[in-house]
Amino acid sequence: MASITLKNINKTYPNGVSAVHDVSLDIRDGEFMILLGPSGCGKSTTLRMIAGLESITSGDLLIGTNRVNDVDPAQRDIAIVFQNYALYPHMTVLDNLSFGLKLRGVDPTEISRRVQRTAEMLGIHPLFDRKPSQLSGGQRQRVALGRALVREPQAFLLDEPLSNLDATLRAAMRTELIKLHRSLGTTIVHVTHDQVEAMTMGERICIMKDGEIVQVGEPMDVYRNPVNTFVAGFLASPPMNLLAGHLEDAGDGAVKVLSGNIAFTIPSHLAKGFSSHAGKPVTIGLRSEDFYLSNGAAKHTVPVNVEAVTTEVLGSEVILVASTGGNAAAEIQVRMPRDFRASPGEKVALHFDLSQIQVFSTTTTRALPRI
Amino acid sequence: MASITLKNINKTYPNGVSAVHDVSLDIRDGEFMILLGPSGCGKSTTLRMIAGLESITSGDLLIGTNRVNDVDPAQRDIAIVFQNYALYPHMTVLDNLSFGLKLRGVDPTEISRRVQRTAEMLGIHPLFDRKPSQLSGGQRQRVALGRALVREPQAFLLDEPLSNLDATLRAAMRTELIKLHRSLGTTIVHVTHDQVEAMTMGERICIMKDGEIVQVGEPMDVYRNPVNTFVAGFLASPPMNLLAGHLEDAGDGAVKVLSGNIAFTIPSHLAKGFSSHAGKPVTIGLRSEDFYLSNGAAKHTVPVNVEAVTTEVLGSEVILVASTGGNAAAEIQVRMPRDFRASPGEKVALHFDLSQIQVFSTTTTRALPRI
Amino acid sequence: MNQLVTIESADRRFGWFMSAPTLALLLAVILFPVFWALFTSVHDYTLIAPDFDTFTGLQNYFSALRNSEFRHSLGLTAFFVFVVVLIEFVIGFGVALMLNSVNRFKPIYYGILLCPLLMNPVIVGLIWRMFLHPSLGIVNYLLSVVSIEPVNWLGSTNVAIWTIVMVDIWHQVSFMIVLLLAGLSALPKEPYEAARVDGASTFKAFRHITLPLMWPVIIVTLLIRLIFAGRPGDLDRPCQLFHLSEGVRQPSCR
Amino acid sequence: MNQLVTIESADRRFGWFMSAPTLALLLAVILFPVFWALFTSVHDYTLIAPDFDTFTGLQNYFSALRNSEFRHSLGLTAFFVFVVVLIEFVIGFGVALMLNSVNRFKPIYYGILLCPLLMNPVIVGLIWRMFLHPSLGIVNYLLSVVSIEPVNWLGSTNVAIWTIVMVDIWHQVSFMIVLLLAGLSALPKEPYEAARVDGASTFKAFRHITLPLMWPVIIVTLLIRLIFAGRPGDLDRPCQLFHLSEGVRQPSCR
Repeated sequence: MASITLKNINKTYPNGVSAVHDVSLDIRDGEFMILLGPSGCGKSTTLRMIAGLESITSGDLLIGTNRVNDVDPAQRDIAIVFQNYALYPHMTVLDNLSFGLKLRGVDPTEISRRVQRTAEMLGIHPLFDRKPSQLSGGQRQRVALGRALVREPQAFLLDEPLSNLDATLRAAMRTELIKLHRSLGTTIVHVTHDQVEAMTMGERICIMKDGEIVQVGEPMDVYRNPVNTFVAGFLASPPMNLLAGHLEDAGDGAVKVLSGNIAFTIPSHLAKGFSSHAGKPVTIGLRSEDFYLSNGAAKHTVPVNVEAVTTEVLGSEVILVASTGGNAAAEIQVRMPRDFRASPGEKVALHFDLSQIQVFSTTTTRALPRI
Repeated sequence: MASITLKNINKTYPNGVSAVHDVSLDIRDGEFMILLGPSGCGKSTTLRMIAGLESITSGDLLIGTNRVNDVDPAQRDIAIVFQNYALYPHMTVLDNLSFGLKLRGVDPTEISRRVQRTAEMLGIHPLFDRKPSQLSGGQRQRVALGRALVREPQAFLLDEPLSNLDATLRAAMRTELIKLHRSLGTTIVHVTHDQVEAMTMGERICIMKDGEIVQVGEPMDVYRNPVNTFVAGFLASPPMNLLAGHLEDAGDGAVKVLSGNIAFTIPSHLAKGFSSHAGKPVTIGLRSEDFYLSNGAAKHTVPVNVEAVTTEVLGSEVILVASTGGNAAAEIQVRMPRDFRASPGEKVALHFDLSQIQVFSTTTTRALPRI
Repeated sequence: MNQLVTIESADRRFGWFMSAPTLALLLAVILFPVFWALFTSVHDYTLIAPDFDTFTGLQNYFSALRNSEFRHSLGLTAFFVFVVVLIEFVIGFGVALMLNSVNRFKPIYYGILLCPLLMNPVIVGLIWRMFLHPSLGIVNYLLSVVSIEPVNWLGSTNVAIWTIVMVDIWHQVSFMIVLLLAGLSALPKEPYEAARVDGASTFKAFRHITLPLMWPVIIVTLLIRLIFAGRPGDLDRPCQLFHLSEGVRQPSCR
Repeated sequence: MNQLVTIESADRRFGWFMSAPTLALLLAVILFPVFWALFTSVHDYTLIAPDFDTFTGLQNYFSALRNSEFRHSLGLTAFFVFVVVLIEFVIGFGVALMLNSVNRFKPIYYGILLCPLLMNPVIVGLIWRMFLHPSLGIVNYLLSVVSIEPVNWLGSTNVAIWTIVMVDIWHQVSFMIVLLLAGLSALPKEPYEAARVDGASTFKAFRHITLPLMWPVIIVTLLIRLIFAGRPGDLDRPCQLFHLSEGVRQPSCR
């Protein structure tokens, strides 16, 4: 087990394309770190640089305390699970699992012991004689994971290993990976574009965009305090409602937020930081779950009157798509209890929990400091 | 616009494999019908038989009032959107859109008018000169949809058209398809394996398994009254918790449900139908959203004491994975409010809304009638 | 992007340095005779006096073109190549289209098609000489059955060229079929389903989908066949022709 | 399942009935001469008395094998085929592996490699006869520069066979390279990355991944080359040999 440290890592391809720009990240020993971002954000390239499959243009990569920029991937003692699993197509499951150990000259009885134990843990021992082409997606995924596990490396790198699985299997593997991490305690770096994976699996999330790190933090911290509109819009489904508006000084340190028909007065104890931005255009962020039907559900609720556009009945809950009206007519998505119904055009009186409001500068897209 | 009627449709391949078995379904004129099921359940084959791309082994297929079993796909006046879009790779977007109309000898000015209108509706008119290989997944999806729309057919068949899109785009297209259906009023048959699509988009859902129809009904009806454990487990995420247990007669028409540490007494007004099954093994179905932390949250709540195994913090809510203890130790997943936290091993006192309990016969897997 | 850069670039550079000398040597060995041929063709060069002080430009080409026998040969070759390749293409595409709709026994068809290609051209020549013998051959016998006058397949100069064309097609058409069939089976299946629902007939689907998608394969196939058919003495024609008929002598085998 | 059954089966049956007669005819035309050759080989058959009442079994084969000249020819052919294909395979695989790690200018390498294949075999024979001329050729001149005695490349029977092997390799090795290179570029890239992280050296990756995955391609390539190299008179050897040296006469071109 080891920590992984990235110091000002850059990756520029020979054709001049910069894939990763000045990335610095401290992954602690034993930590489950998520690299999250849309496709093309450089998260996979970062992982491949850690694995040694891509060269590092500049910066330092440390595994433990050793600089490994120029160390061969075989010597880094890390294992990687690829998105497409990258199993050896001509080898049986047993050979796939033991190949890495054979290459390292591990004693055959030790190989057999480790392979047996790992295969039993993952439930793939009945498949030993099969070729990868005879396995289902989930089984391949397990074999790929097993191949990484038998090596007992210092760190696991996972490159979207769940993205090719169907929803049920993905949810099950998610739980299994969390348990695995808990029992092994090995450092894991997990690349994904799925915010549910990021929120549930990671001890910390590192959100990337266009080759740069946007925000690093614990899942709930990132969820509650996104540094900019990109993070705010990325981290939930339905995403945070972002409305164009502007701030007005309401005196006494309080500010008034205006957007279409919406006009909230934020009291000074919530809005100390906002007041310095009064008079400027802002983007208001309202999470879909912070709306209530009764005004007593939370402190600081303010009324929001909307007009229903459509409702999506999910069974366990209802997503209300509603227009906030006014000139800056925008649609918001609101989570409602499962028995909520509204016909299109119906007026709905909602109450928003003002303590959860996010305000972003429209020019910089960055969150305004609350204090 | 037309209704589509399937009467005892069978599909058997020359090698003897039966893909679809005795399927009867009435799709009403203008209805948005979902065919839902796991892969290999025959839903796509059924759609392809409606389209005329697969022959029908036996049974009758009616579009409107005409039996079309032996009618060429071109003459059925339906349009299909394929999962992989099946765009013509060598044609521009414009040619892809107009090819079907040209083949039917539609007047060129009429073609140009319809293509223009459809493209504007879908926002693909700036892409007219591109080849499919130059488009993103979402753009291809729109072109495929556009190609179906310009034909103005009697019915649209959609073969998992959203499955290749990323989560954000999928959610957006979902809403768009619903709006489209509302404005066109055309019959739509939509094949999917995604229960969110099924719940939110369909006017009715037809759930298939192993080539047979399991249940047909409105989304909330199917959600609340699944006919068997398959439907119960399929229609939500996290799926309904299914626990092995048995029923005992509690006198006065009431029954007692026992499973590990769980012992609910269901009063007679909820359990009229259950009592006839007393003494037999059953599967108890508890939806993850029917658990509450306070006992006043719903009528008929009963206490359930569980031990937390892990929590998945999703931001907007928390999934508590907990063990019900006892001999039949089973894990259940419970939706909790977003500020709920529990450390592994912690005892949690939950309250279950007994009016939502589902009881299935273990032998037949079918739901016991409530009344 | 991940797919494109699979090997660390440092490694790639190292491998490149290692293999560059070998590759360079190889290319030199391969290219030298080719350039030599081009070089000598523009010089007054004989083995007895191999010096290049007399650059003659295109002189050698012109003198060849002035030779009426050469011109006649060239014309015959061009005619032969054009006719053979055209007929082979039409037959080959037709058969490939038919075979493409067959799903079972494909390996058997491939096997049968490859038979002539694998046959020794000497034997091909001999066999067809037997078949086409003016008085004793089976072909003239079959013609006589339907009351057609016997044809002097190999003796008459006018007929002989067509006979050679026919035998060459028999021997080589499979090559065209196999290449075109490979191209056809690689076409995506989905657009055809879309076209069916869009209302395209089989012919329109061929015209608007198969043909445009097959263009690259068609062009490559035609080029390859043109090059091979245009190489006098290559493949098997010279000896096959030689054995077919002493009447049509093959210049490169004289 | 959807992928397999793309055309309605009724349609397929109809298409099958339409094309079956044509296909049957085609296969008959292709196969008849092949079977005819086999048939005549087990009969006492001449064009003058073409009757088959004298079935001779393998008599013709035995009498050929009793002929010492034929046995010598057969032995030489077998030796030639084996040596040529083996050397071509080793060189070809090596070059293909090198070229496979090159990402840029691939079309240029392909083009260069195809040059000899496209060259007229008559010219190949003439050029190498020039190069290998005992006293005037460039090869012996280069050898004399490094003080090696001139070799009689084409005159001595012992040397001539190796000369022919060498020229054939020069002419045909590209074929092997191109086929093997196509096979190599079709290999999946991912297992190599996995193997690198698993700790495989370049050699071990070749031994445990490239070789096993390439087996099918290697076998097909060797078979094709063996068949073509084993067809006396095919491709270009006869005429090339003929033009290389009047000393080694080619039986099929006599």
